[in-house]
Amino acid sequence: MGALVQYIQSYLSSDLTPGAAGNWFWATVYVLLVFVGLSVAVICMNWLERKILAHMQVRLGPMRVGPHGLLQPIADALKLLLKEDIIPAEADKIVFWVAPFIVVLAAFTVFVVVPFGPTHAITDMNIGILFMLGVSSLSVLGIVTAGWASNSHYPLIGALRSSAQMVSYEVAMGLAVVSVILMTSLNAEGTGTLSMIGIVRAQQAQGMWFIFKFFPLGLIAFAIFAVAMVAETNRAPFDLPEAESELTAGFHTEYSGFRWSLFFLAEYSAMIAVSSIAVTLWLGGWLRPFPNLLSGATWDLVFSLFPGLAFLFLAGMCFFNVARMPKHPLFKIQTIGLAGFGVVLGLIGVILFVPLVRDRVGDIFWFSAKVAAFMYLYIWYRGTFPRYRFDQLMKVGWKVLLPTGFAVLILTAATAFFEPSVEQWLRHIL
Amino acid sequence: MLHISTLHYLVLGAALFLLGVIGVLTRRNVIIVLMSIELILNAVNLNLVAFSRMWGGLHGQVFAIFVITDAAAEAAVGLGILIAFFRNKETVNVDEVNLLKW
Amino acid sequence: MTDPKTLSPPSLETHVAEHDETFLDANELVINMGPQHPATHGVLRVILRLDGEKVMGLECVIGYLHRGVEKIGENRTYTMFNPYVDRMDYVAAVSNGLGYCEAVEKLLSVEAPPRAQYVRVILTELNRISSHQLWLGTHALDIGAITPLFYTFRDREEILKIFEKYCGARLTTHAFRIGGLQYEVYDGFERDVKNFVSFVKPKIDEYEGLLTTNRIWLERTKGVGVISGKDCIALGVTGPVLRASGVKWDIRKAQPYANYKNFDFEIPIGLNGDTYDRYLVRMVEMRQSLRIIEQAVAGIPEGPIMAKVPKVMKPPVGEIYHSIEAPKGELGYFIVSDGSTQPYRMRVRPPSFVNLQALDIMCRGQLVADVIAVIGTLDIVLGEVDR
Amino acid sequence: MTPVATPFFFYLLAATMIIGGILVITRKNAVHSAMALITTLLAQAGLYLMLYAPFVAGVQIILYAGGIMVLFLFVIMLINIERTMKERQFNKQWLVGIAAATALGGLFITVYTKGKSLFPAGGASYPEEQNTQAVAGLLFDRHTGMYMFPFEIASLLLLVAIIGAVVMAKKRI
Repeated sequence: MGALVQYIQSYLSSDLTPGAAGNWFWATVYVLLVFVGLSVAVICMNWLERKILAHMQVRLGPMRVGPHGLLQPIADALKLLLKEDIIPAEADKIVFWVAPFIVVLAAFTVFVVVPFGPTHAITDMNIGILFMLGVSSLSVLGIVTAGWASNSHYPLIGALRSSAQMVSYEVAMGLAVVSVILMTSLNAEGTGTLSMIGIVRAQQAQGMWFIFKFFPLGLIAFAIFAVAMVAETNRAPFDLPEAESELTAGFHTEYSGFRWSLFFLAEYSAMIAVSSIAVTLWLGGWLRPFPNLLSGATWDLVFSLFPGLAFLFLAGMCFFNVARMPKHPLFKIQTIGLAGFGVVLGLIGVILFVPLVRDRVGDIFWFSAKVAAFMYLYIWYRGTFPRYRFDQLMKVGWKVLLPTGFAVLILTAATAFFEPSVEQWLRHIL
Repeated sequence: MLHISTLHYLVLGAALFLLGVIGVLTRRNVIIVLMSIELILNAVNLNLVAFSRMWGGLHGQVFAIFVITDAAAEAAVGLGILIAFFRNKETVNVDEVNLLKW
Repeated sequence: MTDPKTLSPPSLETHVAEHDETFLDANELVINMGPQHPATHGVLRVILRLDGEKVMGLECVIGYLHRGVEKIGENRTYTMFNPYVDRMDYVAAVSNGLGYCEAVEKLLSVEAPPRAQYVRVILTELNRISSHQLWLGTHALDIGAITPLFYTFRDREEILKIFEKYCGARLTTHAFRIGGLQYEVYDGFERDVKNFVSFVKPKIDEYEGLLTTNRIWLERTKGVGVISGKDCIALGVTGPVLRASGVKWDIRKAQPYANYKNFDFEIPIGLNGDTYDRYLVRMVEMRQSLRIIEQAVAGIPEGPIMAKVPKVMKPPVGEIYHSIEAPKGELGYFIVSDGSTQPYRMRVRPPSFVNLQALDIMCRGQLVADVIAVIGTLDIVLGEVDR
Repeated sequence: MTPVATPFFFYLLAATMIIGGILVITRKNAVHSAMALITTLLAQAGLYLMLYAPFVAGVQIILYAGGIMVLFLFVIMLINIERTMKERQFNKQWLVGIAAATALGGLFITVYTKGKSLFPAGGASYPEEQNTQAVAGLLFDRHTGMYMFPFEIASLLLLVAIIGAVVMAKKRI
């Protein structure tokens, strides 16, 4: 037992990812952790989206299943799993069956290289960002085949729209990413990196998030990516493929039950995936705010208290709502449930204050918090914007984002090339 | 324990190459012929990368990247021709492409 | 009247020419939109001829909701038919009732007393606002903005509450009687209406804040579904659609009925006749309705609410056509009386039915997504189209 | 990142590729063929990773599987394949084709059995961490970049291909 603890401790204190260490046991553990964590995140996201959207739209959202509808996602998942799996008679059975799995696999495989912390990644690849973009682009295949296999007009049009959209926005996305890769090469050796961890380390070394680098170039590149990633995940206002007022439900019109839920899962994990790319590339990944400006042991301690405080805040919200619950016997179970949930959250919060844990989860917390901000934006967009028309969407992609992306890329390269000499020259004349 | 040598990759590449050749020579559907050409190109790529590993240089990999570029160009033009052909003859069978001028 | 420079929608021939130059000569696709489709506002079936996503032409198939309202009218006495008209345009039931009651009153040569007319104006204008709110919510939903729907429904609820308090029904109100009103207004009616006016004014700003300057909304609605004033007149299109095409025609001003000449209000008109102009026109109309309501509430006279009408109505032999400005356009009733208790012929000229004719001309050359927007902007109610 | 269980993964991926390749050339339905080809390409990307060529693997995934194959699927969906599926799948000279392929296979076998010794068992290992940078060096670097010119030619080729594809596919220019 003691040896086991020692083994775990020695592993935790190493600064390699399991992939880099070649440790297949820990790699498996990480894969499982990421898989479970992602599923939980999707479930939370489902609940939050319905709740936040409801509050934006002067509704209550789910309120019946569990206190404040907390168990609603679970009920939904059960319903979807138990539903009859309908395959249309004229559909291409094999392709129809395989398509959702392609989408899910593409969405989940991406997380192999997502760095939740300097050591909290399944592996760190030399081609990290290339791998992420490549694998996430594979989901197009699943969507196209799903639409085709359904053998029906609306899904086919939805699939064609969706794939055309994803392919075109990938170009703008790639350009924005390339400008970041250029920024990583601003070091002594002059070589950049594609590795996700390397990109965050470069931001640490250069002392600023790349969103502020070469202001406003980094910001524009980020803006291009932020638009393209919404289009890439087929979310509002670019949710044409599933525009229910036009195409019923787009490529997954004919899907139901479990297979439909796979598309759902894939959509949400793809949202998390592209948000993690944005966070890693522009917002400093796992780095806490002001890692260089507010450095030192005291600030480290202060910032490491945040995760625990966040959970305690959530627990406090739960207890606040327990107090607000109607004092009717019918609400007794709900009140107890909410209180129990609060206690669980509070316990997690307390555990997060333990120094050993505190030091290890800080980076995961900051990464997740940044991703969560993007998730909120996704919901906000959906509550605010009307939907683009297809030709307008293409126009935005090819005529606005692409030229801007090229301009930003060239300007970034020029700035990176000339900045040292200009600086020298300025120093010379001043 | 078995060791995977360069020869293993070469044999695999040869097998893929043969499959591609059979596809090109025997199928009627132009799309599948084009896909078979992709198979052939991939077999070549595999060989190139295997040689690159064998010699420890990167020239093979660079060549593989060039081949992939070629493949992209070839697929784009090939599919363009295919669409033009389909529009004129309403078929995608190679053995019906027997006119030099429409 | 009509601006000659207004864009006339391209003819079919030019589209055939454009069609030849499309990228991939796919077969022309014929798609059935509806009758079970979320964006056709009920049971409208639209047969679309598509080239890719471009609409080459379309045909509306209607009648899925046909109940023979006109025939029913010929088999009921004048009083008995009154509740039926509420079931045509069920989101503007009060207007339907007003038109019918006034038509029969004209036939009987009676006039509702002033107090009744004021209350009628208030309720009708409230109904216009609620109809426009419902239109705005569903139209925005069709274009993809889901939030305005909930905002408008929240505020429409206040109007429905007033209706419910007044006559007990929320949707099919049956608020008016031939010759006036059946019920005296309840205590606090004026206060409720005034409160509503001050409540809804900032709310309309709120809707406009979400949409009017929203880039995506502008792109989706500007230049979409253009129809010229000339075409509108040729097709008999009326209401906000006509006004948005630059024709200043509002029956409330042109042929004033029910006391409208006593109120001061503007008729908004658009310039381009596109979806965005129709949106703006309706938004202004809501504000103008509020103005009318304010004036009417301030000036409700005392007095009787019912004119003297016979118990058994036997209008003299003759015919009458009376039209009013319903929220969707000109709502007319043509009644032929043979002197008996039942009309010899009853014909309703519903605005939605006539406006729906313009769908084809508005959609040609546009994309499928625009068809949705245009159906939304025409503001049709299938109950009224099919009757 | 050292590959683990190399023989196992090699045989797994190799088998996937071969089966995928066979499916590509035998399926009636072009979409099934395309799916099989995608499987083959992805397995090959795995092999590239085992050959210490991560950059080529990434390019393979992003360009081949994500780009070219989507193009293929698009075209398959745009053209009507119902009729083609009902027709004869193999052309008249299929026998000759297989004979030629067999002859080629015989040639391969001869070469590989006779020249086995030419291919060393091991392989010079190359630091994977710097693979992308090294490839970039060969392509772009001022001093070691011997492939700069071919690279530009390739970009020209792509440009020509774009124009060619558009011209081909457009009905009337």
